[in-house]
Amino acid sequence: MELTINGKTRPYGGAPTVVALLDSLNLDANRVAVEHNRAVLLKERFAATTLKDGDTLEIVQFVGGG
Amino acid sequence: MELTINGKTRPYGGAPTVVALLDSLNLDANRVAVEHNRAVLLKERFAATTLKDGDTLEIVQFVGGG
Amino acid sequence: MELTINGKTRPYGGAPTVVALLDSLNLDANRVAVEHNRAVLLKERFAATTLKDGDTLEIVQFVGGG
Amino acid sequence: MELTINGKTRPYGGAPTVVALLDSLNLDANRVAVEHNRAVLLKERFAATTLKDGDTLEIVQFVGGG
Amino acid sequence: MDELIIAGRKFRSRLLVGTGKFASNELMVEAMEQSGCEIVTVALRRVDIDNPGDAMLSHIDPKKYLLLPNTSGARDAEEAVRLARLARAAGCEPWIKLEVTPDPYYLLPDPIETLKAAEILIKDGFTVLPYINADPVLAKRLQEIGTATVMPLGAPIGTNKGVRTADSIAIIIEQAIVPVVVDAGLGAPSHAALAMEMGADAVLVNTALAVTPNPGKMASAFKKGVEAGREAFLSGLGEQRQKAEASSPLTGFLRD
Amino acid sequence: MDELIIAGRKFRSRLLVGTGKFASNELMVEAMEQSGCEIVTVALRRVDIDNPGDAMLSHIDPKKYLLLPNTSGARDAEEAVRLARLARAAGCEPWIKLEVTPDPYYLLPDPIETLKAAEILIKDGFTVLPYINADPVLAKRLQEIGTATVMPLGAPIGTNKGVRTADSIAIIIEQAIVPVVVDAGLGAPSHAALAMEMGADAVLVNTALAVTPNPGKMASAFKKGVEAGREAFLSGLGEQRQKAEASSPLTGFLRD
Amino acid sequence: MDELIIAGRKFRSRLLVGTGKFASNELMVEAMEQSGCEIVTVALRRVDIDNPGDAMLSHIDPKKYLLLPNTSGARDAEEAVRLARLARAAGCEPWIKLEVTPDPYYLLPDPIETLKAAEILIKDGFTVLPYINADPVLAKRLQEIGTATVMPLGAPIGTNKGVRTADSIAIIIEQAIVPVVVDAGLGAPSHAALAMEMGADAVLVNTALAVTPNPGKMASAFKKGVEAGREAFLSGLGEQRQKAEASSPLTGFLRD
Amino acid sequence: MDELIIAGRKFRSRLLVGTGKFASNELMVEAMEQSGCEIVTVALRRVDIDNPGDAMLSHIDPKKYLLLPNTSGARDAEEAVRLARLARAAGCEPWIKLEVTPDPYYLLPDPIETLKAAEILIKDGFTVLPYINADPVLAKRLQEIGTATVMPLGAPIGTNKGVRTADSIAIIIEQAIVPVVVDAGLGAPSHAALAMEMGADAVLVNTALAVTPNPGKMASAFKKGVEAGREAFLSGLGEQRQKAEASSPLTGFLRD
Repeated sequence: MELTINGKTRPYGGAPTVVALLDSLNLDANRVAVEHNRAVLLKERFAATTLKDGDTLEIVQFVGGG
Repeated sequence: MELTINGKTRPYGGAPTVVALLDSLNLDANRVAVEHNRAVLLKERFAATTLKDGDTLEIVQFVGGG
Repeated sequence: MELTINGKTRPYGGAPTVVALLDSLNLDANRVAVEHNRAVLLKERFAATTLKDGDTLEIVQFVGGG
Repeated sequence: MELTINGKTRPYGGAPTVVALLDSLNLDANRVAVEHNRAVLLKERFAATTLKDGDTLEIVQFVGGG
Repeated sequence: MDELIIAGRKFRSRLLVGTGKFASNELMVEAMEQSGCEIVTVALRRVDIDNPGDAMLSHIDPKKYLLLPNTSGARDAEEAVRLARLARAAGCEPWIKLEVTPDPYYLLPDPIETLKAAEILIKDGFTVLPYINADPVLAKRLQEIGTATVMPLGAPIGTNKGVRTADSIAIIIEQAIVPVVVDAGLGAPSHAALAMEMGADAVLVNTALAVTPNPGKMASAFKKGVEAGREAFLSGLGEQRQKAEASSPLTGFLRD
Repeated sequence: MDELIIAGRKFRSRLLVGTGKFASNELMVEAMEQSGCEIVTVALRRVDIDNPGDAMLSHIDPKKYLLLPNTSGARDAEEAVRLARLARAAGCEPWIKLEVTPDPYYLLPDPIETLKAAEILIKDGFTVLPYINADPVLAKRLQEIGTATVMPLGAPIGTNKGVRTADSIAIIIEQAIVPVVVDAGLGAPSHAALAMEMGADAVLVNTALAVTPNPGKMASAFKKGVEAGREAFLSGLGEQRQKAEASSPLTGFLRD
Repeated sequence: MDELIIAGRKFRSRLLVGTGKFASNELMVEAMEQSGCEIVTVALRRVDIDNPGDAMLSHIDPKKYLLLPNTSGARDAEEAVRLARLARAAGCEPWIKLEVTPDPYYLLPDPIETLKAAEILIKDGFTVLPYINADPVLAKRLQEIGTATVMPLGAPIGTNKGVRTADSIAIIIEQAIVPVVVDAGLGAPSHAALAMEMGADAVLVNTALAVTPNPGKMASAFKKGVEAGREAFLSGLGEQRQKAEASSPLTGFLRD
Repeated sequence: MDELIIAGRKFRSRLLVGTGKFASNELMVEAMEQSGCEIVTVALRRVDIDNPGDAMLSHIDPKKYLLLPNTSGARDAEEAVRLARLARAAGCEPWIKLEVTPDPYYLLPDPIETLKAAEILIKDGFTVLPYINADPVLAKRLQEIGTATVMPLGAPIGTNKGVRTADSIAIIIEQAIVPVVVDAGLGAPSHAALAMEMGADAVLVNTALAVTPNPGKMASAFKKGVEAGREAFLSGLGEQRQKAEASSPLTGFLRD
C-alpha cells in the first residue's frame, strides 16, 4: 500500500500496524509521537492501530529548541 | 413622568419629545448626543422621538481628551 | 604647656613626648598616625619626639571609607 | 637662495620679502597666515620682512573644520 | 510636497494634539494654534444636567481642525463601539481614535478587545485609528482588517518617558502599510523628534502641552521637534560609529 | 528676546556649525544658510604650495558669520597656542575653539594640556571656547580662569551617538557661569533638542550636516531641533512619572 | 528556602535553559549542568525518515530535568494546539511552552492566537507557559484564564539586546499573580541579573549559551547572574540618586 | 587560573569593597566576608580626642584583607599627598586610593590635581590607584606616569546609577596597560556584571552594600555578579542583532 509519511508518499509492504511501520523504519516507538490521519495517537494504540492504503502519518521527535 | 437621565431618575413634566426635554434642560441639541433606551438617536430623530414614563436617556457631549 | 591637637588648643601637663601624650589620651599608638608641627611622624619616633609649648599635632586613625 | 616652506626645501630667486614670495607663489596675502622662522608674522610686516637663505616659513590658510 | 495621508485625507501637519487637561480653553486653543496641528482628539462624557457648563467644542473651529473623538473610558469592545457611535451621532465625521483600556493605573490598551472593536467599527463604516501597545504582530493584524493607522504607545499615557518602546516601534514602522502614529508618553520635543527620525509618520501629544506653564510655547516646540525629526528622516541620518571621525582635515598639520 | 551671549557678544542662533567634510563649498554654504547659524568653525592647515586650490573662506560672508578657528590637529598646549596665534594673524578676531587631542582614534581632548593652553591664550587676549570631555570639575576650573564657554562632548567626534554623557553634562550645566555648548557626537536633531532641553545654551554640529545626502535639509532640521529644545526648556518640561496620568477626564463615564 | 513554584511544582533554580543551536549534544549537556537548571525546553519536529539521526533526548536525564516542549513553528492557535498534543503523546508531562509566532523575521508572538490556544490547552489539562510580548494587559488576561506563568520577551529571540522592554515588564511583575519568566533576548548575565533585580521570578536563556565558544562557562556565568539578581532583589536595592552620597565620613578632616 | 594582578600582587577576587556607612562593624565584616573580597578601602580621619570610640580597624583581619587607604576629603594634590603619607605612617603598606574631590555635591575627581598628586606619590614610592572621571586621555596619562590601576567612575559616588559612562569606559579598557577598576555609582549586581562583561578588570563597591537592609546577602549578590560578568567576558559574548535568530530549528515543521 501507499502511505503519506511526513508529507512524502512512499510504498509500504509490511504488516499494517503503526508498530510494524516504525519497526520497518528503525524508529524507536518510545522516542517518537505519531499522528494518524490527523489524529494524535497514544503509544498504547500503536499496536492496535491498523494502516490502510492512502493513510497519512506524521512521525515527530524532540529536537533542541528554545 | 419619570426619566432616568445619565444614571439619575428625575421627574419630567414637559412635552414628551427629546427636543422638548433638551430644551427644558437648556441643552443645545447641536452640542450633545443622545441614547434613548440604549439606542443611539440621530439628531434628525430628536423631534420625532416620544418619551414615556420610565425611559432611560444618556445625554453626552464632547470634552477635552487625549 | 599648651598644645593644639586636631585643631583644638588644650593644656597638657604630662611628660613632653608623643608616647606620653597618646598615653594620657588613652590612645593606642598602634592605631593612630601623628603629624607633629605639620611633619608626619613615624611610629619609631613617637618616643624620641619631644613636645614643647605651642606645638601643633594632628592625631588621626582609620575609619570606614569607600 | 633656499627656503624651507611648509616642510619642503625649495629654491627661491625673487625679491627677498614675504610679499614678493607670496606673489611668486600666486598666494593672496589676505587669505594666508605666515610664520617666519617660527615667529608668527602680522600681515603689516609682510612687506618689511626680508628673507635670507635657509629661512623657514609656514604658510597656512583656513579650511573646513569642525 | 511632504503630506501625511490618512484614509485618503491629506494633512500638512504631522503633529496630532489632544485637548485634555488644559488649565483653560484659552490655553488649549493657543496650544492648538501654535502646534500647527490639523487633527485634535476629544473625549465623550455625560453632560452634568444640573450644571452643563461651557461647551469646549465652541472653542474649536471645525474648519481648521478635524475633530477626532476617542473612546477613552471604554473597558471593552462593547463600550468602545457604543462611544464611537455616540460620537458619530453627535455630528462628528466617522473617524474614531479607538482606546480600550481596562487597567485604570497604566491605562494600557487591551489587544483582544481593541481588535474586536476595530472589526465591528470598520464594518460599521468608521475610519479607525487604534491606540495599541507597541506589539508588531497586533499592529499587523489591525492593518490587515483595515485600520487607517496604528498608534503604538511610546510609554504609558502621561508619563513623559519618551519612546521607551523604540525597538518594537522600529519593527512596526518597518512592516507598516498605513501611517504609524506614535501616541502617549512623549514628554519632550526630543522624544517627538526621535519618533519621526525613526520613520514614524506622525505623533500625538497632549499631556506635555497641557501641564506646562506655557502651553503655547511648548506646542511651538513640539511643532518644530516633529518637523526637525521628519526633515532629518527625509535627509537621511548617519550611522552611529564606534571610533571617532575627524571633522577637520587629517593632513596639512604644521608638523607634517 | 532670548539671546545667546558669549563674551559679551549677542547671538540669536544657538546652533554653531562646523565647516568640515562637506562634499562641496556650495553644499557647505547651503547648510550654513539653512541652519540659521551665526558662528562657523574653521581649521587652519598648510597651503599646498604646488596646488593652492580654492580658498573656502571666499565662500563665507564675514558680515553674516563669526569665523571661529579651531586648533584641530594640536596634540599639546604648545601646538594649540601656535595655531591660535596663526589664526589671529590670518585676520580673524581673537576667538578660538581650543581643541587639544593627542589620541588619533577617538580625538578626545586632553584635560591637562587644554587647561594649560587656555591659561596662556586668555593671558594673550584670546576669547577661548574649549572643547572638553564632560568633566564637571575641569569645566569649573576652565571657567574660573576665564574661558568664554565650555564645550563638553556628547560623544566622540563624528560618532553620531548623541548625548551619551548626559549625566555629567547636566552637572556641568547646573554649575556653569558661562554658556555651555554641547559639541561633538550629536548625530540627529533629537540629540540637539535633548541637549537644549537639559539647559545647554547652544550646540555645535558638523558631521551630521556634512555626511547626509541633503545638508541643507538636515541643517534646517537641526535648526528646528535646537529651537524646539530651547523653547521646551523655557516653557518648563514635565516630570517623568511611573504611573499613567489620564489625558481624558476620569468622570462622566456612561457607566457611572 | 527561596523556591520557584510553578503550577505547584517546586524548583531551586530560577534559570530555564533552551536546548537549541548547540554545536554538539556534549556542549548542550555541559551547559545544562553548569547552569544548574531544572527545566529545559525542547522543540518537536518531523523525523527525517531516511536519516533519523541521533535522538538528542537520550542525552537528557529525565530525573534531573523537567522537559518543557515548546510549540515553536506554530503560526496560529490550531498549529500550537496540535503540537502540544503531539508532545504530550510523545510521553512528556502535560507542560507546554506556548509559542505562536506568525512573523518569520522577528519571531514575535501573536497575542490573539496565543490567548486562544491557551484557553484550549488549559481546558485540555495542560500546564501552559505562554511566550508573549511585554504587554501587561495580555499578561493579565492569560493569568485570568489560568496560565501557570507568563513569559514576556526582553527583546526578539536571539538578538542579545537584553531587557529592552523593562518598563512594561516592571508593570507585568507588579500585577502578576503567577511567576513571571523573562524569555528571549537576554544575551549577557547582566541582562539576566537586571531582570531578577526587577523582581522577575525566573529567566529563560538559550542563544547566549549556544553561540558562545564556551557554553559551559557561559552557563555558569548566567547561573551566577540569576542568583546575583535574585539575592539583590531579596536584600533590597537602593534608590538611584541624583546628587552624590559620600561613602567616606564628611567630618574629621584635617582642615576642620 | 584567572587572577587579578595589581602592581605585581595577585588577587583571586575582582571585587573591592569600601567600608563606609555600614550600620555596624558586624554588618561591615559580614559584607566583607560574603563578598569574598581581598582588598578593602578605608578613610583617615581625626581622632575625636574626647571620645576616641571603637577602632574599626580591630575588626579587619590584616591577614585576610589588604587595607587600601583612600585620600577622601582631599580637595587638592597637597591635601591628598599629606593624607597618603599619614596613612603610610599609620602602618599601612604604601598603597593608596587617590581621591581628589574639590566639589562637595557630586564628589567628582579633579583631573589636574589627581595627576599632580599621582606624580608626587609615585616618586615617593607609593602604589597609586587613582579615582578618576571616565576620561580616556587622563587615564592614559596616569598610566604613563606609572599608576598601578585607573579607577574610572561609573556614576557619581553613592548614586547607584550604574555604568552611565559606558562609552568612555569601553575606550579606557581598550587602551589600558594596567587594570581598570570601575569605581563609584554601581548600585546593583547587574551594574557590576556589565562592567566586567565590558572587560573591566575589577570593580569597587561600597554604598550598595552599606545601605541595604541585608549587607551580607547583597555582598554575596555582588560577588556572583562580578564573577558572572568575568566568566561571560572570558567565554565571549554574542553580538547584538537587529533581526531575530530562531533558537528552535527552522525545518521539519508539520506543514513542510
